[in-house]
Amino acid sequence: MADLASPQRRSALEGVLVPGDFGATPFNGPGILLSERGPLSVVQIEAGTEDLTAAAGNALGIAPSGMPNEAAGTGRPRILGTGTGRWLISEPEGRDLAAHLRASLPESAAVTGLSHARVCLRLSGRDARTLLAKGCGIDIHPDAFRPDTSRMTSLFHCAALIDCRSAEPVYDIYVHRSYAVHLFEMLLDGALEFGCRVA
Amino acid sequence: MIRGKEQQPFRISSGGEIERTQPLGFRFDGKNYIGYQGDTLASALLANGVRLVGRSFKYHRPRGIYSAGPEEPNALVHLRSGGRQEPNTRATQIELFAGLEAKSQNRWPNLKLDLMGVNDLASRFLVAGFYYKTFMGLPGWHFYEHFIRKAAGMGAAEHIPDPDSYDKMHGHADIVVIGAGPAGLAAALQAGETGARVFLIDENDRPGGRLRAEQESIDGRPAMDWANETVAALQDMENVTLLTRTTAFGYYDGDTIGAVERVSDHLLAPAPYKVRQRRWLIHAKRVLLATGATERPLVFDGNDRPGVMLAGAARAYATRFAVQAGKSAVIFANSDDGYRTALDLAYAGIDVRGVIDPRTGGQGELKDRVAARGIDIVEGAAVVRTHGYLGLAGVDIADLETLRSGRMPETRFIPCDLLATGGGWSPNVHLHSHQSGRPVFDPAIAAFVPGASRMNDRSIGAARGRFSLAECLADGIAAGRETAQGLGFPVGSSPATPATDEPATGSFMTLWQVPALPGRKARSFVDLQDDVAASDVKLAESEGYVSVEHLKRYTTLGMGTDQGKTSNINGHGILAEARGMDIAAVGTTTFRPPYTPVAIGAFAGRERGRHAHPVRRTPMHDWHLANGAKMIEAGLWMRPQYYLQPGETPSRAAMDEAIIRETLAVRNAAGISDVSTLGKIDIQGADAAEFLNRVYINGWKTLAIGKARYGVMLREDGIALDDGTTSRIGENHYYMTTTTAEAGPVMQHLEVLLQVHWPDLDVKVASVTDEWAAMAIAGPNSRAILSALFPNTDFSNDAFPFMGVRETDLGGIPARIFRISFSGELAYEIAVPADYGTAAWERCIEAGAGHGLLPYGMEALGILRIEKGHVTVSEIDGRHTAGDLGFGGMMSTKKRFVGDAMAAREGMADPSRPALVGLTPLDGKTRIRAGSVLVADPKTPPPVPKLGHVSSSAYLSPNLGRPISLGMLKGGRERIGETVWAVFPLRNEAVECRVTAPVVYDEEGARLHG
Amino acid sequence: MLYIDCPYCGSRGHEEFTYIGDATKKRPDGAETSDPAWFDYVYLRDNPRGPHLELWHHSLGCREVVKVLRNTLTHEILGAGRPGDKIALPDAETER
Amino acid sequence: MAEYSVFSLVRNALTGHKNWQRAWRDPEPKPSYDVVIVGGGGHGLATAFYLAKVHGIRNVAVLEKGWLGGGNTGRNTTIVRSNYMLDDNSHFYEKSLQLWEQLSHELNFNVMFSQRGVLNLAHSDGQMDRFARRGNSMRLNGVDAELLDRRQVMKMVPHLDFSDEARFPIYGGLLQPRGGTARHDAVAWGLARGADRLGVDIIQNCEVTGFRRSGNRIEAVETSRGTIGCGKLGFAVAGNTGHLASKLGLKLPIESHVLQAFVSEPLKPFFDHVVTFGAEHFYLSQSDKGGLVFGGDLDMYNSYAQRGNLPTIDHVMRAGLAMVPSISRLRLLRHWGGVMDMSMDGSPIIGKSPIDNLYLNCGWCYGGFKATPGSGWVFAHTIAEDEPHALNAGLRLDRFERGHLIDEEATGAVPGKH
Ligand SMILES: Cc1cc2nc3c(=O)[nH]c(=O)nc-3n(C[C@H](O)[C@H](O)[C@H](O)COP(=O)(O)OP(=O)(O)OC[C@H]3O[C@@H](n4cnc5c(N)ncnc54)[C@H](O)[C@@H]3O)c2cc1C
Ligand SMILES: NC(=O)c1ccc[n+]([C@@H]2O[C@H](COP(=O)([O-])OP(=O)(O)OC[C@H]3O[C@@H](n4cnc5c(N)ncnc54)[C@H](O)[C@@H]3O)[C@@H](O)[C@H]2O)c1
Ligand SMILES: Cc1cc2nc3c(=O)[nH]c(=O)nc-3n(C[C@H](O)[C@H](O)[C@H](O)COP(=O)(O)O)c2cc1C
Ligand SMILES: [Zn+2]
Repeated sequence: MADLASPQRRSALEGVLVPGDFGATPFNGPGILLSERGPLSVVQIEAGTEDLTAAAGNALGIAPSGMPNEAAGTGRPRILGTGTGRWLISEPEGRDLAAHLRASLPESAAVTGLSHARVCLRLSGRDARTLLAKGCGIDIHPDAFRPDTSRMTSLFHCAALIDCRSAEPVYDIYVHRSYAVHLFEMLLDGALEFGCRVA
Repeated sequence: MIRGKEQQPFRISSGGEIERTQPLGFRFDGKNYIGYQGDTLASALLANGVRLVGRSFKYHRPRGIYSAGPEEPNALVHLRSGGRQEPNTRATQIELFAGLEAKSQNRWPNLKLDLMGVNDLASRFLVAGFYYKTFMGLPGWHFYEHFIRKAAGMGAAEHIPDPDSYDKMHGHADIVVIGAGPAGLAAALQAGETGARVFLIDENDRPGGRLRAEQESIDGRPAMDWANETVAALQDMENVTLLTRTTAFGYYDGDTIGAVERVSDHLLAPAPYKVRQRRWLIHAKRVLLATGATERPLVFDGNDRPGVMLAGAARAYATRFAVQAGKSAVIFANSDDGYRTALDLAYAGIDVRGVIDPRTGGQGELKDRVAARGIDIVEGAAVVRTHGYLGLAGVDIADLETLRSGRMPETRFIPCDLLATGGGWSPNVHLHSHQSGRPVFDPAIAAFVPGASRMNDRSIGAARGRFSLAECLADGIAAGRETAQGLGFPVGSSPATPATDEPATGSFMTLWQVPALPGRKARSFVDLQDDVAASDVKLAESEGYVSVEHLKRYTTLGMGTDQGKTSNINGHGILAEARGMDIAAVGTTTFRPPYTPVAIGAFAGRERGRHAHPVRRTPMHDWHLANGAKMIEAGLWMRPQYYLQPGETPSRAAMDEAIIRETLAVRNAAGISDVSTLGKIDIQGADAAEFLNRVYINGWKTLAIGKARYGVMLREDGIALDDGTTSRIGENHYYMTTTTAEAGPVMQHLEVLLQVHWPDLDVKVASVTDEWAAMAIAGPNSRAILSALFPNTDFSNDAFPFMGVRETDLGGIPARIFRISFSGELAYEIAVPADYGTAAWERCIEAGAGHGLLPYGMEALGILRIEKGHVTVSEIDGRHTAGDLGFGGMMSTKKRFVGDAMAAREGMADPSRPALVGLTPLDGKTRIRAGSVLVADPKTPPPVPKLGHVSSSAYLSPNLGRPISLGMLKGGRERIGETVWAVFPLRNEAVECRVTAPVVYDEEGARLHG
Repeated sequence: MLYIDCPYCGSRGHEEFTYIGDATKKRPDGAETSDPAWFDYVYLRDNPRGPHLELWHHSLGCREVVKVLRNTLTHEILGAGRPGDKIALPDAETER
Repeated sequence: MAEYSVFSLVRNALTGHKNWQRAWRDPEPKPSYDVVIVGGGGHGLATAFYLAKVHGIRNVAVLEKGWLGGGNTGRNTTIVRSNYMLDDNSHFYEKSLQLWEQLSHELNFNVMFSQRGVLNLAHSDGQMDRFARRGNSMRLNGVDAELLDRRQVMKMVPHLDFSDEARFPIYGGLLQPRGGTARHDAVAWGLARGADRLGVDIIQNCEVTGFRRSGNRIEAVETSRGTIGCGKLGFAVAGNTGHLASKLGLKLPIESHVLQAFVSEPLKPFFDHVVTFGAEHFYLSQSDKGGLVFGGDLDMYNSYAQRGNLPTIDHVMRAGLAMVPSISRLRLLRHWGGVMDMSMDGSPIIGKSPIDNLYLNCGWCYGGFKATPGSGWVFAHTIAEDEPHALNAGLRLDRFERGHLIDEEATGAVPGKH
């Protein structure tokens, strides 16, 4: 039997996300940069009735925001509000995040590992907003969708969590794994007119 | 060498917005012409002296270019060819490009000699609604229809794929201004200056609106200078989005504007990676409708000949396009527009032979200017007849008063090739009306103007009947400021309205129709496209079709591609006269989107072809493809149907062989299948067991940690919703599986129950369908394979019994093992985090190599589960109760569960309801098709009483060596051992079958528990 | 597009939601299975022409159920909240 | 009144079309009628027609709040078929189809009933099985049905997407050759003229606004044109049933939803049959005028507004392109909506009500146009005889309470899904 020592995670986009420049070639370089972030640890925590904020803050070293749609943290970890009393925590794979949280949070909190359930695409470039506007009905104007806020919404008819990382703009898009290829293809197709660098 | 000028005999030598330095070659009906950049197809054809451009819908009458905008009823052409052919395209809105190709339509063999023109001779028979009164007898309408359909329709479409692509875009705005004429430009500038997010939308290639077509001035300079400066200022504002070549086609709920941007329609073909059109969906806080007004024609005998044209269009051709719409013109208008037109046309070098003004007195300043130029003015008169066939040759005019009195007036013939007519302007209230806004009649302009707003819209300028330039500018300025201010944007002091130098205009005279000359069968057209004449309106009225809506539907008034932009109001005016009513009481028909027709492709955007819907892939998708799987849709998912082995070529026989091979492998050795598509729900919380107890029909309070249980759920109406296993992972932690099809609905069902009905329960649910890759390893050798894969786990029956659950790891990969079985074999389901799915799967394959392990697809799975009488969506089909499906015994009587009350209704608990049974052919070999109906006697003539149906079928159970099926049979459980007929009259088949228990393989379940 | 003010996500187009239906229906938990209240709950509707209290599931957003007051004749959205929130239902019907 | 025929057409043409009579009278309402039917759509008019014609009850009024046929009769996609699986529906709709086959003749008004075939496409084996079951059930009920395989579908309608790009490949289809379309407005007008000729008063612009009750009876209806007494009262108001019933305190298993319809610019013959897509809600046919007429799914929320919304429009267009890719450059000319009386099992309700002399005809969902003559036929019978005809015995109101649902779509008490 083969060596079972360190199994490699296989991205949902393997063979589909191929680095390179695609589409138009504007003189000032591609308007869209698209890449996959990973491997990530992603965990959902959900409170019952009581407030988890403090406990989660202790466990993660950053206080999650109690405000809807707000994000906190630099990415190691990043905490995204996804519903009333519910957060999604993501960080580059390393420690067993779910176990850590399970151990640190009160028992009433539900901790669900979603590291493999989500694919995270990073979208940036000067035409990133326009590309999002093609497939997404929320207002992505920089005044309306600010850095360190996130949105759960529909992107090209896929449920997606869009995290605005910076005003440049840079977005992290979390999508359900089984839809990742479709979403990637739609984004790439929509990006061709701007020139798209896939990395 | 291009000698543009000589080839364009109607082109004026200077002026206009055209680029004379950019001649463009194009073809119309096979002939080559030259036009200029800035032309429309219509203006270029006129410049070349082409007047006949189409044939009408019903009578195939020769028709010419009638307007210069979206209201065009006549000049519809086939644009482009092959996959890009677009029938019914308005020549007035086609921007000319080099290489443009267009053909006239609705004629045979050609435009000049259209044999269908005989319809015109028969016109007295082909009046409104003639078809309702005949064609009733044999051989039936479908026969006659064949000919009617051929004659009807306008353009022809090809069944060739469209090579272009489309896009969609969302926009969000504080203020959307629709129309970039003077009112819209002024409004956008004011609003933009406050910092509000503004969209300014115009259907034309550039802003300006009517200013482009008129000889107006603003602040002492040509009005277009003001427009261009305003546009430049707007372009400098980051908060303003200017969309030209963009039609706002509809006003929808939530102040959402649907618009289509024609990105590449002015080009021969889209540039690489560019779309043809982009569909916008713009959410606005406020909408300013500066959509202008549409001129309407006058209705008189012969008003449809090529050469008769709207006065405003004739001005537009002269001013914007530097084209003479004719060499010698007569003008007929009921307002001062007639004089304005005379001046503009004369200025353009056209020989204006007379202005026919039905009014007597009441004219303004413009008349004097016309008189001063020596142009003949005839007051109190009307055009009563036109001459010419393929083009206008002249008009007869007569005294209106005499005509109205019914006496025969004296007529005067004036030769001309252009008759410019203006019957007043109708505000474009379309968008205002889309959300049930009701326009109201304004007698001063004899037109409907916007009524009370239903949405956050405000109409400005000509769109609300303010027709002077000064009013339009003032309206725009006020609206732009006030609207922005209303939204909380700071406004400065009010700017002065730019100065205009418009002459005072005279009064307007309502004239719906010029009476026919006594004794003449007048052909006075109201709707030029659909050939609805004034006489048709009167006929409809006399037959009782007196509502405007009946009039429309009986005569087809306003139902063409122009939606009656030029015709509705005249038709309604004539109806009002016929009914002796006020037109205000007659009302209008309903304005519906789209404002102008929109390509269907634009609504789909990129969601077409294989992207029409998302495809969901399991983690092992690529492995399946690389290993011979034939994939098949299962909802949005793709799943392996069966696997061909290396060297096998796809064929029916190879497929059958593969299915048998896979089925036998599971029964005799082992098989592995990808079950990742099953819905998976993580359930946590102190009340999780109570929750499961409420949603499943069976009890859940006693399930031990490390154990799974099969459960069935009902809908609230008592019908079975779904089945699956749920495992207890921890004290307050469960893992539920659902069927592939019901994963979404079940998840939502649970969420709604928890959030709405049982918020007091401490339960959290999360979908983990995507988190886990799942594979079933089934067959007598599965234990050996599992033991090899998980050397540290004891797979003995005692240690790991049926329905046992273990959390462990597969060489570093976290794994959950469930001893559950759909195939009825000794079987295990392994779930691993999805990114490890392929790795785990490959390890299984490797571990199974010595044990005869084969991957199996949906087909084999189907056979295996039918052998075991296991139900799927074919049985849990939304019509059956748990009792029907054989789960009656599972329904707990000790607790309440969703659906219990409704399942207790008389009709749902009736013992004679259909019940799940097995069916096997008496002869042991004839296949029983799924979809067969069960009857007592196949020879009964219809209507035949039905006993049930065959829900699932395997043409061959390789394990039993015969076909097997499942079915739902009335009173089925009492009929086991009896025979019934499975009939399939669609294929003339009838199979006598024996009713059996649903399980026909390993009835005792020895293999499962082995 | 109907814009529904999701208490968590904010204003969103209705295409992100799944319509659940009448929010005035109270599940007769505890009632006997033979109680006609069940039939009423599952099958009967006021179906008003005018203001209507209804539930929408934010399926492509936060997955929370939102209670919405909407006029069925004009499609105007008059209020939104959580399922447990009290949103007064005006009883006057809006006639055309 | 003069018969319509090719001869009358010629005669009138030669006399300048001056002598046509009104298609139906415009009477003032009488103080009372034996039977008052509320709703001047196809169902109300057909009921009045058959009451007069078959049952000899002629002192009948049809009250219409707007213009005849302005409800769903005037805004539907005109598909007529009887391809139902469940017996209660199957027999009823087949009777209706048989009445359609003679309707133009019976009314002396060409309703342009065009039996061009209705084809339902299947996109999976499971769907083929379900269609087979439906087709077999139809055959057993004496209704025409044919099961086509992929090749036969390709031959019949070559312009569907048979390419490898197709997201939903076509496996085959179920064809009802006798199905087709009819000219919707003509149905209302023809029935109105037919009923009028038998003495029925058709009263437009007469909205029923309330009721006068005495005990468990309704004595009169209050209308925008005064109070009108009624011996018996029938509702045939489709999408407005819930609204009207609420004035009587009646709660029904009905929700009103909006359904949209669409028409393209007119084209020369392009599509010769009625075809429905099987992967999503979408169906297409071409009107005799040349417009491609298509429809899709409900907008999915309760609505009394006769207009729909953009997401559904996108959805329908996308499905249309998936089915017939070559419509991409053709243009949508107009779209509108109608208000559907969605019942809780997707099947109609025709029969008696809890009120003694009130009869209900509702729950047509988006399939009641095809029912028009059949609905009138059995409703007239029910009203005249005070008991249901055998054909609507199963379509009674109490089936929900008793648990005898007739759920063709098998989606349960979620009206939006039917
Ligand atoms: C977009 C769309 C597509 C459809 N497609 C099809 C199809 O392809 N095939 C098919 O078979 N069916 C189809 N249908 C359904 C079909 O149109 C209807 O079921 C059928 O026309 C109903 O007829 P009706 O006479 O019962 O109702 P309607 O024609 O709606 O008539 C009811 C009448 O009652 C009047 N009314 C209401 N309230 C009052 C009152 N208080 N007083 C007086 N009058 C009142 C209304 O004004 C209306 O005229 C479709 C419907 C729509 C909207
Ligand atoms: N002589 C007269 O009696 C008379 C009558 C009417 C108008 N006018 C003149 O016309 C001008 C009217 O100014 P205005 O600004 O009100 O209107 P406008 O006609 O100048 O501008 C309206 C603009 O809106 C565009 N438009 C209309 N509907 C649209 C849609 N759905 N989507 C996108 N674009 C759309 C039109 O193409 C046009 O460019 C004034 O100069 C006025 O004097 C004169
Ligand atoms: C089968 C059918 C075909 C139609 N064809 C056309 C058409 O060719 N042109 C048109 O303008 N409208 C057409 N309509 C739509 C009507 O104009 C109208 O929108 C519809 O009957 C609803 O009425 P409303 O819009 O007045 O509410 C058609 C409607 C139906 C039902
Ligand atoms: Zn939300």
